[in-house]
This record gives sequence, C-alpha cells and structure tokens, in this order.
Amino acid sequence: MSNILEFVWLIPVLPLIGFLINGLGRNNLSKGLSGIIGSGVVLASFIISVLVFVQVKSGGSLDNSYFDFINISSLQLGFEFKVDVLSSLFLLIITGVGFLIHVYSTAYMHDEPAKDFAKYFSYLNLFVFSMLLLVMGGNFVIMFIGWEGVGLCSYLLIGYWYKKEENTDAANKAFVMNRIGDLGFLLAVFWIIAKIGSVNYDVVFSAASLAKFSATDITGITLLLFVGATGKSAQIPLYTWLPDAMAGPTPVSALIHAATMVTAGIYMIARSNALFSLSEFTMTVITIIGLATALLAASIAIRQNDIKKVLAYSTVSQLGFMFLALGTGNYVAAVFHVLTHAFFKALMFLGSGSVIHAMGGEQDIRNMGGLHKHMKITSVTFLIGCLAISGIPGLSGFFSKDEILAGAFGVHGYGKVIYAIALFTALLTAFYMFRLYFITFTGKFRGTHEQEHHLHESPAAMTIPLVILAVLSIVGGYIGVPEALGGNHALAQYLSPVLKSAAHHLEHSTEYILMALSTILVVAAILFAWMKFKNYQGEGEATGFGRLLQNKWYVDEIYTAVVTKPLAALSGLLDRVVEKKGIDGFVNGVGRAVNYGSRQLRLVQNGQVGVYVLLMVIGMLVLFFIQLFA
Amino acid sequence: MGSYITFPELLIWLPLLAGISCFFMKKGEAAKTMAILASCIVLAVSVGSFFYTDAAQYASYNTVNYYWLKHIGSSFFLGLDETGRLLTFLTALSFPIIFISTQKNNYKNPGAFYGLMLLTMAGLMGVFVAIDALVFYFFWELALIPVYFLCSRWGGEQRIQTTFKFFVYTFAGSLLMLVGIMYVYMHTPQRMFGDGSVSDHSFALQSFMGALLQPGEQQWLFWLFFIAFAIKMPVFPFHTWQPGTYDQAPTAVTMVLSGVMVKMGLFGVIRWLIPILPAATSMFANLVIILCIIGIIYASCIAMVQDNLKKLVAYSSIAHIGLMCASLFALNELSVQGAVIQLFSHGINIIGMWIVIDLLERQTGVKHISQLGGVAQKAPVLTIFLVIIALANIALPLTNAFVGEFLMFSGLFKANAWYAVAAGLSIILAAVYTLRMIQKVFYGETNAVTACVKDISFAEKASLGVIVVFIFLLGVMPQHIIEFTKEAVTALIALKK
Amino acid sequence: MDIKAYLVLSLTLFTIGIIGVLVRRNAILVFMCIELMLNAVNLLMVAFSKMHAVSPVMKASATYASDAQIFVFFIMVVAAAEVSVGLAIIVMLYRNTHSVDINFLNRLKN
Amino acid sequence: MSVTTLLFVLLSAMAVGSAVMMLLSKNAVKSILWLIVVFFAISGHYILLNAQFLAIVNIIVYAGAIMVLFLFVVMLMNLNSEAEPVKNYRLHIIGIVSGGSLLLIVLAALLQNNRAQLVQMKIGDQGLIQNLGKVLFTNYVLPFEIASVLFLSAMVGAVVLSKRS
Amino acid sequence: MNAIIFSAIWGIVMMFSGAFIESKKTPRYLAIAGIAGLFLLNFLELYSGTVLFAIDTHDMIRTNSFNLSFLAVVFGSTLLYFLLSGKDVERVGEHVGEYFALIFFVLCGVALSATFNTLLFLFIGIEIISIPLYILTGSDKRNLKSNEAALKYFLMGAFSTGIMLMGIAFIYGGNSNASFFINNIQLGEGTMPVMIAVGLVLLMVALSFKVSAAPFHFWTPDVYDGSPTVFTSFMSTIVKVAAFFAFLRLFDNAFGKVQAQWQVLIMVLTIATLLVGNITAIFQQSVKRMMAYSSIAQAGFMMLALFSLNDWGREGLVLYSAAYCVATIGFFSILIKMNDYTIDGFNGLARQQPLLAFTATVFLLSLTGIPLTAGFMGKFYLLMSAVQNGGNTLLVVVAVIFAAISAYYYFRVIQAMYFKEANTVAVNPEEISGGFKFLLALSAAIILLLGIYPEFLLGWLYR
Repeated sequence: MSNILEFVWLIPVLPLIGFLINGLGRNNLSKGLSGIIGSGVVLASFIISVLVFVQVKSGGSLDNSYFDFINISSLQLGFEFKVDVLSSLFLLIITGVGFLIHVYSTAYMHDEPAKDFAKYFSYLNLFVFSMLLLVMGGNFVIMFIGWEGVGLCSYLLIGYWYKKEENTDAANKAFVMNRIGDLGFLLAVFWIIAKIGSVNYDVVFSAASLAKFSATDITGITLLLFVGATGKSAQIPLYTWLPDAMAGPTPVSALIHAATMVTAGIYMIARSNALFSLSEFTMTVITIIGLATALLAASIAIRQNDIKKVLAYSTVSQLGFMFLALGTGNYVAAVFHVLTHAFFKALMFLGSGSVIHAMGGEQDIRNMGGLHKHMKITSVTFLIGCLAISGIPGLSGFFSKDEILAGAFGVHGYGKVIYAIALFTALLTAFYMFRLYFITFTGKFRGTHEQEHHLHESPAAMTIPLVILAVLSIVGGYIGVPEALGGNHALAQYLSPVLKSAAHHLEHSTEYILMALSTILVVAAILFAWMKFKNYQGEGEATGFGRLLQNKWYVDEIYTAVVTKPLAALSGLLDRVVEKKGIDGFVNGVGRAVNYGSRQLRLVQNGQVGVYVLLMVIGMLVLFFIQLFA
Repeated sequence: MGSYITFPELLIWLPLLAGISCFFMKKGEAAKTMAILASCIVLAVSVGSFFYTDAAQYASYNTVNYYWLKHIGSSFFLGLDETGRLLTFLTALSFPIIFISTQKNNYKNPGAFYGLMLLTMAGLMGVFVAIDALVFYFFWELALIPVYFLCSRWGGEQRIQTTFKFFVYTFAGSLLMLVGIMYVYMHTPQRMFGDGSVSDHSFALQSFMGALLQPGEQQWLFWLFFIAFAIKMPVFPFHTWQPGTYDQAPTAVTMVLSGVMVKMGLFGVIRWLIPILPAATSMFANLVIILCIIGIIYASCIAMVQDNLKKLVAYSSIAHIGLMCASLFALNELSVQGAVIQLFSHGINIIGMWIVIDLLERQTGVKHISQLGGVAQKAPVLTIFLVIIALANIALPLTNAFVGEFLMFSGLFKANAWYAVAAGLSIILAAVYTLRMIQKVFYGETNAVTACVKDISFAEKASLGVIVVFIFLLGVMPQHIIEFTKEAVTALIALKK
Repeated sequence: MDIKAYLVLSLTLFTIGIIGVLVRRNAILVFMCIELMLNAVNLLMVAFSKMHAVSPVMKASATYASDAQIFVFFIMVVAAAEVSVGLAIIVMLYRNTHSVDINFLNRLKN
Repeated sequence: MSVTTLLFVLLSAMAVGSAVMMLLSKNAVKSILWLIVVFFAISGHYILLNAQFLAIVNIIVYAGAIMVLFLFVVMLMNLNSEAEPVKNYRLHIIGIVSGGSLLLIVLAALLQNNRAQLVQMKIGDQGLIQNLGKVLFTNYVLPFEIASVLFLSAMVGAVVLSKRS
Repeated sequence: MNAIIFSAIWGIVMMFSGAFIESKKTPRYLAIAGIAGLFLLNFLELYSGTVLFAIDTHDMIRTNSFNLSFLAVVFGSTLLYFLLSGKDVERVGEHVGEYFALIFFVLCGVALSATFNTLLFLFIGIEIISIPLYILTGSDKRNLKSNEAALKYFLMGAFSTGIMLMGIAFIYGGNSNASFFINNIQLGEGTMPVMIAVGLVLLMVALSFKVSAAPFHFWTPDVYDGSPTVFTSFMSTIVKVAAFFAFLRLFDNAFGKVQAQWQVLIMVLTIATLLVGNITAIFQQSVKRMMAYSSIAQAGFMMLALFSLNDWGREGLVLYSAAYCVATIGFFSILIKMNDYTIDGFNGLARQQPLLAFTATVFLLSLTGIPLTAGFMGKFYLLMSAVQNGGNTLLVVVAVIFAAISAYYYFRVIQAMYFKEANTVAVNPEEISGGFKFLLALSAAIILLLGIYPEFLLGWLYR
C-alpha cells in the first residue's frame, strides 16, 4: 500500500465497527470474544496510525472531504479529515494508550456479566472513535462532533454502574459541565461562521480570513474557544466534574480522564494557535487560569485520601501546567507534556486500578499500606510514575515540565512570578504524589484481614500494560531533549510545520540553574514526604487550613449555593407562580370573568315587565341622544 | 394519474374516506387494521410523491384547482411545494408509527377513535397542501375538531375541562386569523378564472401576496395572523393550554399534537404570514424572536422541575418550537434552513419520546418521575432507544436535531449574537432536565412500580427503529434534506424586505 | 295652527301612555295606556295629513292626504283585533291566577 | 286669540288632564271613564281638523266598543276595589323621569326649526267619508282584505284561548 | 304574491278543518300539504314568475328574486318544521287545526313583511305575525308559565307596536312627498330632517324589539321559555328571520342612502346584542332557555347585515337564515323529545341515540360556526360584509370573539351528550320513529351541503 493516507478513514471507522459489533451483539458475544474485538480494532487502528505517522513524518499530509455535511450558499461544510503532524501524534497517543487500556480492561472488568462486559467495550470503542474524530476532523464542526461524542462516552462510562445514584450524579455533572463549555465552543464556531462562512481550518487560519477578523472578533472567539477547553480539560471554573468522574471504572479514568479526552482542550488550542497567538489578552487569561488551576488542584490533592481522587486532582493540576504552557505561547511544550503525561498518568491510574483490584474495590489509602511486598510490579511501576511526574531528571516528566517552567520563566515582565508559583506547584506535586506512594505501598497494612488475605499481584493482562507504560514514562521524554542538554528537540522539529515553539529562548546557563533548582527542591519535597509518611498511622482530624483543603476549598458547595440552588428555586417559582398563577391564571381568569358576568347579567332579567319596559325606554333614550345630539 | 387524480388529493381523500368508513366498523380490530393499512398506503403515496418533485415537469401531478365558490374568488386549490411535501411526508410517516406503536392500547369504541384519528390526518394534510386561504382555513379547523373529540372522549381525568380550554383557545385564535384573511382578501386584485369568469377579489395565495396593504394595515394584520399561529405552536405566552392537554390527551393523540399539529403554526408562518406581510414581519421580527427566546428559557426552566413525564416533554417541546419560531423570524438562510430541517426532526424525535413514555405508562400506570426508577435493568432495549432519542432531543452531534439546531443557532447568531447566547442557554438546561429524567426513570434500583416492566415487543421495536434510523440518517447526511428544501428556503428569504 | 302644537300635544299624550305602562301594575290599565299611545299616534297622523294637505310640494299621489287617515283607520282596526286577543289573554290568566297584577308574573326570569 | 285656538287649547287641556287623571286614579273603573273622556277630546280634535269620518269611528270603535269591552272585563273581575298593594316608588320616579326626559329630548329636537308649518283647520275634504271610502276601496282594497286575516286570527285566538275544554 | 294569498286561504282551510274534523292527525297532513303547496307556488313565482292571483297592489307589494328566494327559505324551513315537529303540535292542546291555522296566518304576515313596499304593509305584516303568536304562546292554557309568557309578550308587543306607529307617523310627517311608500321618502340633502330622524329611531327600536336585539330583547327569554317548546322553535326561527328581513328591507330601501347617519346606532345595538346574548347564555342550566339566549346572540350576528348594507350582507342574511332555521328547528325537534330540558338531561345521549346525538352535534356546530357547516358560511358572509363595509374592523373582531365565546355554551351540550355518563333515560325510544331519524339526517345533510357549497342557495338570489 503505497499511500497509507488513502486509508486513514479506517482509523476511526474500525473502532466504530467494534462498537457496533459489541453493542448489537452484546447478548450473544462471549466475554473473551468481545474483549478481543474491542481491543483488536483499536490495535488495528494503532498500527495504521503508526504507518500514518511514518508517512507524515516523511512530509505526507492529508486534507480530504469525504462528503458534504451541510452545503448551503452561506455555509459550505464537508465531512472532512485533516491528518498532519499534530493530529498524527495524537492518533498515536489515543490508539496506543487506548489499546493498552483495552487490554488492561479485559482483565480488570472480568467479574462483570458478559453483556455488560460487551457494553463496556462498545462504549470504549465508541469513545476511541469519537476521540479520533475529534483530532482528525478537518474543521471545527467535525471536531465538535468528536468533542461532544467523547463527552457522551465519558457520561456513559462514568455512569457505567448506573444502579448507584452517586455514579449517575457524577455522570450528569460531567456531561452538564462539559455542555457549558460546549456552548462556548459552539458560540465561537457561530462567530467564525458569521464572519467568514466556513469552519475549515485551512480557510479559517489562512491569512486572508484572519485579516477579516477584527481584534474583538479574535479575542471573543479565542476566549469562547477557551471556555470550551476549560469544560473539556477541567480548568477553573469547570474542573469539579473530573474528580467526581472517578466514579467510573478505573481504566476509564485512565483513558478518558487522564490520557486522552481531557487533553482535547489542549489539542484544540494548539490546533488553532494561529488564532490564539493573535490575542495577547486571551493568552494572559489562559496563563492565569492554567496556573491557578495547577496550584489549586495540587493544594487539594495534598489532603485527599481516595487514591483515585488524588490522581484526579493531580491530573487537573498537570492540565493546568499544560495550559500554562499554551498561555505562554509554548505550544510544543504543552503537546510534549500531553504526551508524557499520557504515559505516566495512565500508568499511575492503571496502577491504582491494580491496587483497587487487589484490595477488592477499596479506594481509601488510609486502609492500605505496605502493599509493596504483595504486589511488586505494581509498586515499582507506580514508583516510576511518581518519579516521572515529579520531574526527576532522566524521566519523561522532567523534560516536559522543565520546558514549561523554562517557557514561563522566559515570559517578559511577570515571567519570574509565574515561574515561582509554577515551581512551588511542582514541589507540591512531588509531595502529594509521594505521600500517596508511601501511604499506599510502605508501612504496614491497615486494612481488614480478609482484604489482607485476598491481596495478590494482578494478572499479566494488567501488569504488562503497566510495564510498557512504565518504560514509556522513562524514555518518553527523550524525544524532546532541549538543546541545553545537547539534544535537538526532535518533537519540536517534528511539530514545527504546525506549531511555532516558544518565542523567547533562554540562555543555556539560566536553564541549567533552573533545572538544578527545581531538581533539588523536588528531591527535598520527596524526602520530606518520606519522613512524614514512611510509616503512616493515619492522621488526626484535619483542622484549619488542612480541613479547607480536605474539603476542596468548598468549591462544590459554593457552586451549589450560587448556581444550582438559585436556579432550582427560580424554576420552582416560575412553575408555581408565573406559570400557574400568572399566565394560566390570566387565561382561566378570563373564563371565570365571563362566567361571573353571565351570572350578574342574567339578574337583569328579573321577570318584571315594568322593569323590562323601563330598560327599553332607557335604551330608546340613549339611541335618541346619539342620533339627535351626538 | 396526473390529470385524473393528483398527490394532494390522494393525501387528503384517502385518510378521509378510510376515516369515515372506520366509523361504521363495529369490530375494533377491523378499524385498527383499516387505520394502519390506510395510513401505510398514504405513506406510500407520500413517498411516491418524492419522485415527482420537478414543479415544471410534473405540475399536473402536484397541483389541482377546482372551481368552488367562484363568485367570491375561492377555488379548491391544492399544491405540493417543498415545505408542504416535507410536512405531508412527516404526517404520513407519523401516523403509521403512532398506530403501530400504540396498537396495544385498547380504546372503548375503537371505530370512532381510529376514524377521528384519520380525519385529523386528512385535516393536517389539507393544511399542508392548501394554496387557497379559505381552503386553508377550512382544513385548519377541520384538523382541530376531531382532536377535540379524541381528547375529551379518550383522555385522562380532567380531560373535558383541559381539552375545552385548548379548543376555545385555539378556536379564538383561528377566528382572529379568519378576520385577517377576510381583510387581506378585500385588498386583493381581481382574479380571472380559467373559464373566463372574473371575481373582484380572490383567496388564492398568489393574490394574497399581491394584496395592496398599507404598512399600518400590515402591522395589525400581522398580529391577527401571528396570534393564531402562536397559539397553535405554541409560543410563550400563549402556551398554557399545551402542557395540560398533552398530559390529559390519549398518548396517540398527544403524538399527533406534538409531532405534527404544532407544525401547523410554523408552517402557517412559512406559507402565509411571511409571504403576505413581509414588511410587518421584518418590523416585528425582533419582538417575536425575543418573545420566543424568553419562552425557550422559561420553558426549559420549568421543565427542570417537572415531576410529570408528559409535562416535562411538553415544556421541552415548547422550548424547541420557540427556537424554530425564532429562527424563522431571524429570516436568514442558515436559520430558516435549520428550522425547516428541524420541522421534520422534531416531529420524529418527540413522537419517539412519547412512544417510550406511553410504554412506561401502559405498563406501570404512572407517569411521575419520582415514582419510577431502574427501568434500564428491566428493559435495556427500551432504555437504549430512549437514550438515543433523548440525546437526539438535546441535539447531540450526528443526530438529526443537531443539524437543525446548529444551523438555527448560527442563523440567530448572524442575526444578533446575543440571541444565540440567550437561546444557547437552553442547550445546557435541556441537558440538565433530560439527563435528570433518564437518571431518575431508567437508572438506579428498580422499585415496586417498575418491577413488573417488560422489555418492548417487536411492533414497538420496529416503530422506534424507524425513528432511530431517521435520527441517524438525517444526523449524518443532512445534505439530502437540505438539497430538497433549498429552493423553498431561498424563496422565503428572498421575500425579506 | 302650527304643527308644533300638535306635536307637543300628541307627544305628551304618548309619553303619558309610556309612563302609565311603566308605573301601573294592573295589566288592564297598562293595556289602556298602550291604547292611549295609539290614540296619540292617530292624532298626530291626522294632523300631519292636514299639514301635508297645505304643504306646497307637488303631490306624490292623488290620495296624498287621505293616505294618513286611511292609515289611522287601519290602526284602529288592528287595535280592535289586538284588544280582543289581549283581553282574552288577560281573562285566561285571571282564570288561572285570580290576579292581573303584572308584578306577580315572575315565574320566568334570569 | 281665535275660536279655533281656543277650542284647540280647551280640547288639549281636556285630553291631557283626563289622561293624567286616568293615570292617577286608583280605581280601574274610574281610569276607564277618564280614558273615554280622552277619546272624546281626541274626537273633538278630529272634528277640528275636519276629519269627520275618523271622529265618528273613534267614538264608535274606541269609546264605544273597546272601552265598553274593557269596562266589561273589569267588572267581570270586579277589580274596582283597589287591588294594588304597596308600590315601588323608586321605580315610579325612575319611570316618570325617563319618560319625561324622552319627551324633552324629542321635543327639543323637533322644535328647533322655527319655520312654521301650518295645519289646515276646519276645511279640506280629505277627511270626508266619500273620499276616504273611494280611496279605501280602490287603492287600499288589498290591505283592507288582508286586514281580515287579522280578525280571523283574533277570532281563532278567542276560540283557542277562552273555549273551555 | 302567491304566498300571501295562498297562506291566508290555507289558514282559513285549516281553521275549518279544526272546526269540523274530529281526528287529530288529519289537520297535520293538511298542513303539510298546504305548506308544500305554498312552497311550490312561491317557487313557481321565483322560477318562472307565474302569479296565480293577479291583483293590482298599487305597488304596495314588490316581489323580486331576492325576497322570493328568502321566502323559499322560510317556507322550506317551515316544511321541515312541520315534518319534524308536527306531531308535537298535536300534543299542545286539542285545537290542532287552529294552531296550524294560526301558523299559516303568521306565514301570511311573513310573506307581507318580506315583500312590503309601503309602511302600511310593514305595519299590518308585523301585526299579522304578532297577534297569532301571542295566542300560540298562550296556547298551553293550563300552564301558568305559558299564560305569563303570553301576557308579557302581548303587553310588550303592543307597546312596541305603539312605538312603531309613532315612528311611521313621524316618517310620514317628515316626508315632504307625503307618502308611505318606502322608496318614496324625501331624505333631503345632508343630514336628514329631524322628523325623519326621530321616526327612524323609533322604527329601529320597534324592529329591534321584534328581532330581539339588546336592549329590547327582554321579552325573548321569558317568552321562548314559557311558550310550548314546539312553538318556541317556530318563533325563534322563522318569525325571527322574517322580522330581520323586514328590518333589512325597510332600512335598505328607505334609509340606505343615508346609512352613514344611523350606522353607529346599529353598531351599538349589534355589540350590545352580541354581549347580552352570548354572555347570558353561558350560565343557563335549561337548554331551552339557553337556546333563547343563543337566538339573541345569533340575532347579534344578523345585525351585521344591517350594519353593512352590501351584497355580502344581503346574501349572508339569506344564507344565515337558512342555516340558522334548519339548525335550530332540528335541534328543537330533538329537544322536544328530551325527558329533561336541563343540560344534564342530555347526558349520555350519544350512547342511547347515536344518530340523534350526531345530528344534534352537527346543528350545534353549525350554530357555533365551524367550517363545513352552513353556520360557518353564514357567519363568514356576514363578517365579510362588515369587513367590506370597512366602517369598523373592530366590530368584526368583537364579533368573532363572541363567536368563540358562543362555543362555550353550545359545546356544553355536546360534552353532555358525548363525554358524560347517563344515569337516566334521556329519550324514550318509542318516540323516535325511523322517519324522524331520516329527516334529522336529511337536515344535517342540508346543513353540510350549504356549508360546502352555498351557491346552491345563493344562486337563486340573482336570477
């Protein structure tokens, strides 16, 4: 096959087929079969993606419209795919990590009844399909189709165990918050349409149409797009759904809520960097939001005791870093961090999954401890993940995070401040990750006896992906070694056709200093955690600041008080008062008035001839008056 | 065919005759079969009509013009244009689905029931094909009367009062429209009939469009027409008849009301209001749009706190209709195109919703969200269908509603960004109440009420299946329906003054 | 004599009749008041006929002035017929209720 | 002031006065008698206008036939004793006021134009019997015939209403 | 002309039949034969202008296709009335022949008041209509309500006669042509002479009384309620439309030229009538009385023809008369059969007597003015006339609003028939003969026919 790009449409279609097979045949397929189908299709599209990647690397690219989606004189909109360096990279991440997680799931979900098992895989496939649509889409609408599709899948998968109400609550929350973002996205799209009547990337980003936009247009559109991103990628103010989303099966959290979907926002902004770079204001906003999110989430993560919640908040925090990178114009770094983060965060989620699996569904780390001796592979791989995310030199996290920090430092004016905060956040990250690690894997076991008796290392189907991801988390960084370390940032060069890497370059000497500084501090943080938690016995009831963190700054409560409750109250008011009493009351009131009039008017007819004649005479008077004098 | 009998006539007479014959059927089964059969034949006819769309070539197939009240310039003038064809198809498609999906409900005196249903069908068809104002008004009322009897005979507890309110409300509205029609008529130019006879005025749509009206006259005429249509749709604040009626009416009728009958109002706007009174339309457009948008948000909010499933759907329908009405008045290509598509999509989707609700109510006997739960365990297939339809209802991409709403919103945005922003809130609110409904009814643990629920039978599977097929067909490849309605849309916006 | 005088006179009689209808409650008296009204009309008719008799306008018909008096004649005829029927009704009522007070006639109302 | 005027005033006074008396008198029989006086006065007016035929017919038909019929009925029911219990005075006031204002309005309108239109008194032959007879049986024969229907129905009415069964 | 003479003659025939024929049935058959003959003779005159009795009317009577076809409508409805409710006339009392005789006399009056060309005949016609009606109203001698109704009707009727005569007097006095011919009234230039104006108002009042237009309608409910139902049916239909026709004929021919000067009066009367009729009807419990008020409401609509003296109005009045007569006669013929005249009396009629219920529904829908029924066409024409007259579209809007309100009380009956459960027997089945059902169906068919193709009737107006 000479030009693999001809067959690029297979990449999304294969998972779709898998979805259909698993979905329709869910009653007849055996677990094994549906597992194989589910993972197989993803593997297939992974292979194709690799080939595509190779092709693209050697300068190929595809921009193809398959059929007219909507085609009217004021809007031509085809069902078009665009495969270039950026999307091909994401294709790799999605299909690759996706495949591993499918495999992992076959074991993790093994206790499910067959039909639910099939349902689960059909959902996963559907997700992969939508995600691929999102990144391959050649215009904003196709991207939006994927965008909402992944939202739907995450809704379905979070609510996968739909019998428990909190799961479905979480699912609804996730969907609605995403919708809020989506509205922003949509409005941006409408804005673009209204301005240039097309949403095709090449058209929109072409200099000609960029010229058509006024400054306000640019700022407005980019801000709205960013609102969309905050929804999907869990940034302030729309991040609270992500921690709750942990209600879903752990592999789902790994795939959707760590590796792929949540990075859609980054992809979207990176994709439309041509627009964003034009709006100084938006960039600043993104920087601030990203930084704030990173700090806030990290601070919360310190005090969480649910193993998945900790990871969730760390995800939010890491996403914050990525947005920080975007905000500072450091797109490459952002994408780079997406890549590495996908590796080590997926790794850690899967690891936590294996732990939970072993603990029989237990998620509270206060009831764990000393798991190292029971499940070596998990423990080791998890440790690697922690090291990676903390940014220990040599591991993938180091390179990407360091590039972000450096980029931030380089920002003119307030760069130093940003850097300081970001660095502090990095330290927090190291601290809470290792808090988690030590509490979970070291010390002595604090759970019940049958749990302890039940402890075991997970099956190969789960450990192998762990190992693979661990390896990737280590080596993944070497595609982006900065010049300072004698590398030639392969990633940056690869992406250069689409993404200009960070504008402001630092002196190598400065970079060395920054690296050293961060490394030292991180190590210190880790040691601190080691001392504090190496044999953890459970801590007393949190007080003051600690409690504030434990309760996540009461953000959920505030939202409830400020948005949810008033809205419900308003609706109730509208329903009870305005609707029933007001409008309908008026309508019925007319009827009642007529009835009343009827009852009164008939009293005039009192049966007295005298009165009748009198009224006639009076009527006559009136007529005479009108006729003769009016 | 052609010169002998035309599509519009077939579409009207077939259900009419079938309906009348149903009245004389003693056996319920016979009537039911008759109804299903007749509606399917009509569907076939309507499908057939799609092969003769070319106006120039097949005029004799699509338009018919009998002399009727010649000396007052009215003739039995019917014709199929793009919009009309689409809506007749919707009607023709809905009724078989409705009959089949609700065939398990057994009504007392079924002959009358199915007869009236078919009469309603005939009336609706007439409304969609009439090109003569008087004929239009005739069918407009004709569609109403059978529904009145259907609702107050076979409805719920407070059926009589509720239906009566609905009737008087609508009747008053249509009478106002009648006054409007008369007034316009008095200003129409002379009309020459084929056989040379002349009447000083005429009811034909063309003459109405040619009527000489001062701007001042147009302004109050506009309201005479608009109120009639607004009540039918219904648009806030003329909507209060609707939730009660949907709640009380037998579900089969509710499907007709919400799926097809509300389209009469929108169709009226497309076919009559805008063409006859373009100046007034553009003058009041913003006012109407604002009214609609208030209605959209208002209805969505109320839907969020509804415990009664039927009322929930009713209010969501108000919101959707409001959006369509608003985008019709935004009157740019995007919005109108979207509205036209949505005319069809909304009909399909909401009928699907009702089918599911009907199944639930029939099996459990309750229609209150708070009393249901855990249906998904008992009836997974039903749940899947419901979820798909519900998602279509909140305009998820790749479903039919997305295309319509996307176009409508972008059209509104083009008209005025803030319209789109305000109306866009409904996207979020819709998600809130729809998901809440799904969660409370289908997820969670089963309870005493829902324990007995069975999964759906073949008939319902089939009808829901058809709906779902349409949902995705129009969702993935909307271009066909767009191609089909393009000219109509461009013709309409061309009227904009 | 000026027509105005007759106008005043007959209208006065007419009004007295009306007032009688309004205030009296004995059916027979009410009926009599109506008769008075008719007579007022008759008087006015005759007066008009005599007015037209001298009015300068070209005469519409040969019998231009007699018309009115013939009309009065017919009024009397009708009045006579009316009286017979009316009294028959009153008598019938009296048979059943032994009263001719119209204020007691309110079985039919509202 | 000529004799004619004098007569006119006298007759008018007589007519109005006795009409009022008819209205006021409690006793039904008295009212009837007063009414007869009114009729005589009006007949007097007819004579004054030289409408002899009507004058006679008025006496015969009204004062003679009709009033006697009334009197007969009243006697039959012996309503001469005051049968009317307490009256509703408010209603009376309203009645009188409205009736009076009716009169005033109409008169006010009629008497506006001060162009005197004279009425032919004492002379003129239109009111003579042979003229009227000729007209009645030539031009007005059809109404005359049809008026019989009126009497027929009156007759039937008498049968229907008062025939004891 | 035929009609006037023949109806008078046949009235006499009926009179003697009542006197000399013992059997109660024969008069009815005679009457049906007579009305058929009357209809045919009138139709003959309309169709070919054949006049059996060549009498020189000295132009006091004028016939043309318009009033002849109106008479055709009237006689047709009377025929229907005899066929549907003839039996019930027999039930009223023993003087069957006399009742029919009186009805024929009324028809004579109707014919007069439809064709009169002089105020004398207007007066005589109206009187010939009224006097027999006083008698018919009181014909149920034992029934106090009937007596009361008769006396009320008589006193007020006589009063209105007085008013009318005063009006005629003033017209004559103000008419410098010294003539009673309605087409020979000197209206003067500009505003009409005061005397004419006064006379006009008085005539309007008197005729409004006859057509029971508010505020001169007070006799209507009591009289219609009190008199035997079968005669109520006759009064409220044939007599009423005749009075209307006279009203229209007079004001159209005599005062049409100065319409602008009195249109506002008609408007006031119209609105008042619509208001009183519709609003008061809503609360009635007795259907009979409700129909009385509804007849007032319908009168309000017919007033529109007077409001706008144009062809739409004239055609509309004829059409409306036909629709109104057939529907009301039909409905009354069913009402008479009911055991209980209250609305609850109709409960469950649909179950017990489907055909009666269905036809009754058709009649009521027609009265409401739902499309496809003659009632709609009538309303449509009259509204159209008002719109074309252009004087006041607001009046039209008011009218349609009241039309919507009228649905309120008509549909109460429909609801009772179809949607309420029966606890008693609404109609004794033995009273419902096959022929009766057939005739009901026929009248329903007529209503639908006129509703779909009014030319069927209107075609005759312009021969």
